[in-house]
Amino acid sequence: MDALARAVEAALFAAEEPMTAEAIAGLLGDAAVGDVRAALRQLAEDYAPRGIQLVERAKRWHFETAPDLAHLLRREKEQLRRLSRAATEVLAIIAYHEPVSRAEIESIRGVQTSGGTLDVLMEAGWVKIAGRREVPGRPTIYATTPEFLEHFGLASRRDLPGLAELRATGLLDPVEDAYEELMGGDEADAAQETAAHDDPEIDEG
Amino acid sequence: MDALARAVEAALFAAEEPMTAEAIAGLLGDAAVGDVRAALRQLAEDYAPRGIQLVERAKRWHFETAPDLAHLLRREKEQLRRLSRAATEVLAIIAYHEPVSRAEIESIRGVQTSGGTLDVLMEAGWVKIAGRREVPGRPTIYATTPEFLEHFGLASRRDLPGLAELRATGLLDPVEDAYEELMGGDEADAAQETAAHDDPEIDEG
Amino acid sequence: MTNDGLLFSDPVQPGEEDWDGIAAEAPVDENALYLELDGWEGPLDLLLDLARRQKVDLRSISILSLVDQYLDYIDQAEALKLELAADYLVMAAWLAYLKSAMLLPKEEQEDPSPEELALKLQLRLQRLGAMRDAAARLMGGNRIGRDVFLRGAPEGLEIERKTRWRCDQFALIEAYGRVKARTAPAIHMVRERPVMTLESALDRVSNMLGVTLDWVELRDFLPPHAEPRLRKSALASSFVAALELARLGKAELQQDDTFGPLHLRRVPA
Repeated sequence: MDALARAVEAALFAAEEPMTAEAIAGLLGDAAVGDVRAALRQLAEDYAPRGIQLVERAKRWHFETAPDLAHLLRREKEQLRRLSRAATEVLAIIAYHEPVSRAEIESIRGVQTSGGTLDVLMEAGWVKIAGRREVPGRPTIYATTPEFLEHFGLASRRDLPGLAELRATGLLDPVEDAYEELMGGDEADAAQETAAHDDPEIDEG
Repeated sequence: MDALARAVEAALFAAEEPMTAEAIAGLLGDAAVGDVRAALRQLAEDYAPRGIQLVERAKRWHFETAPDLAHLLRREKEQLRRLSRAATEVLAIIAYHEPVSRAEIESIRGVQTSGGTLDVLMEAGWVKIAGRREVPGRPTIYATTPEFLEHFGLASRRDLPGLAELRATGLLDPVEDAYEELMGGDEADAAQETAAHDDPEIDEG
Repeated sequence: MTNDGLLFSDPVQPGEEDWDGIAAEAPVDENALYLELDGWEGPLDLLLDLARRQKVDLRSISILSLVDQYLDYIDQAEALKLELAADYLVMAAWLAYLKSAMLLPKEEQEDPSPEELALKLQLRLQRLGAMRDAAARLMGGNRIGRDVFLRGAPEGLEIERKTRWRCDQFALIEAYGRVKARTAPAIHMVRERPVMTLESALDRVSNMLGVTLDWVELRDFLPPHAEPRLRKSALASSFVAALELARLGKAELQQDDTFGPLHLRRVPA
């Protein structure tokens, strides 16, 4: 086993937080980021069959136990705080539509969202304020964080379950847009528009 | 890799404390202690060449990073920080008045000086303890170091500008002279006021 | 996909199992129904739930029967005297309007057409439904602390931070100047100004009192053409002189009202 892989392995094992390849290279001093990346990929492969896995989430790497062993390791004290239904829905809307304003969340849910719901998600570290939308009123917009991807076991936003399908069926487009498309009738055009509309969001992942 | 070894590996990874083979067997439910021990030995062997080691200490097992990598995981990071205003003042007083006790520094600054401030200056290597003053209480006295002169580009303490020079550069300008100007313009109608009303105003002049 | 198709295809009867299904779970128990109502995140959520009970794809639900189910539900809740949040009632009113509009002959329909409103409602339900499913799938992922676990006792990467302090010569000297300026004893220069001393005021006032027995206003004792600052000083001194003369029993003082003119006159010896 080569020296760099050993060092990368030890560093991630000892780390209290997930680390990017750059951070690992920085820690190890004179290591090239490209070499660190290669070592990470090799390690992830080495560990794949084991009880411990090396995973990448939002470009940050960490070790975790293999999901199929959950039943052996799950313990009473480790029960997660249950998210309310409102909070899970708001979280999903932010994840699939980000960046998104509170008004947009509310228009999808058809109900006012209490500030407390967003606070819970921000306190959990899964949602952050991502600036303001440059429209009248400059509403605050929200997006998910790397911790969100980590917690839910997603390598990137692209891995959100069903994202591609939701995009393809236009279910992430606002009602008004979807209505126009339906009325427009030209399905090919509509599909293209959807793609164009979605592009910037894809890149953010 | 066999299922028990995977489970043992994951359990020890997630554990917050080293575990005995018995404790691991207990956690994993129906595993025989002998099998767990065999798995532990096998795992320790697997990990031997890696950056992570599985070790037994006083019959309890845990993972740790390989000892030869310790130097990589403990690094010194130098951080450049600006000296606080208070610390700069204390340093200046020591430089101009050395050797000087803390009480003297405080009387010159006109405010209390926290011990932390002197610690910072000593940590920076610019100030040292220069003995004790032979007065009641034998207070510690402080002086600057050669590193101080070096850092501030001074050949000797005599290079510090004198009070006369400070005054010439305006660095010693006292409170504004605006007061005089305020007093200059006396309203004519003041005299028309009654004596009783004027009385307190007169005393202020 | 045509409008009509969307709206009126498969008009599923508000099937017994669908609607009565809920009611059957809590036929008379007000609390149970109330709790059920409480479980919805607003009227759109209730609508979505009702739509799902039609057991067809959301794209082919019958809006008309959905409206009926919703209105039935609200009626029942009202019959049980449950307090309904206003937004449920607003939705009920809007749906009742939508239903009546949909039942009108096409030529009498207003703009926006009921088909448009119904389609948009359906699109909203689809979007909410999609997010609800997405949330469920998201929660079903391998979550840290539930399905996968991080290292229980990481050694941590020790980074010994060593601080190197920064300060320059100017900052040092400026700081000393600041200290000196702050703590230097404040010296107040008082400019020389014309004053009338108490002694001269005493002389002046007693001399002037000597010439008359009438009340004289204090102001008339002041030097007539003095500059304002001397006048102010003279006023003060003369006032104190007047008090002194009164104390010695050589004059008496009178002031008719507060801040009014102060008069004095000689007390005959």
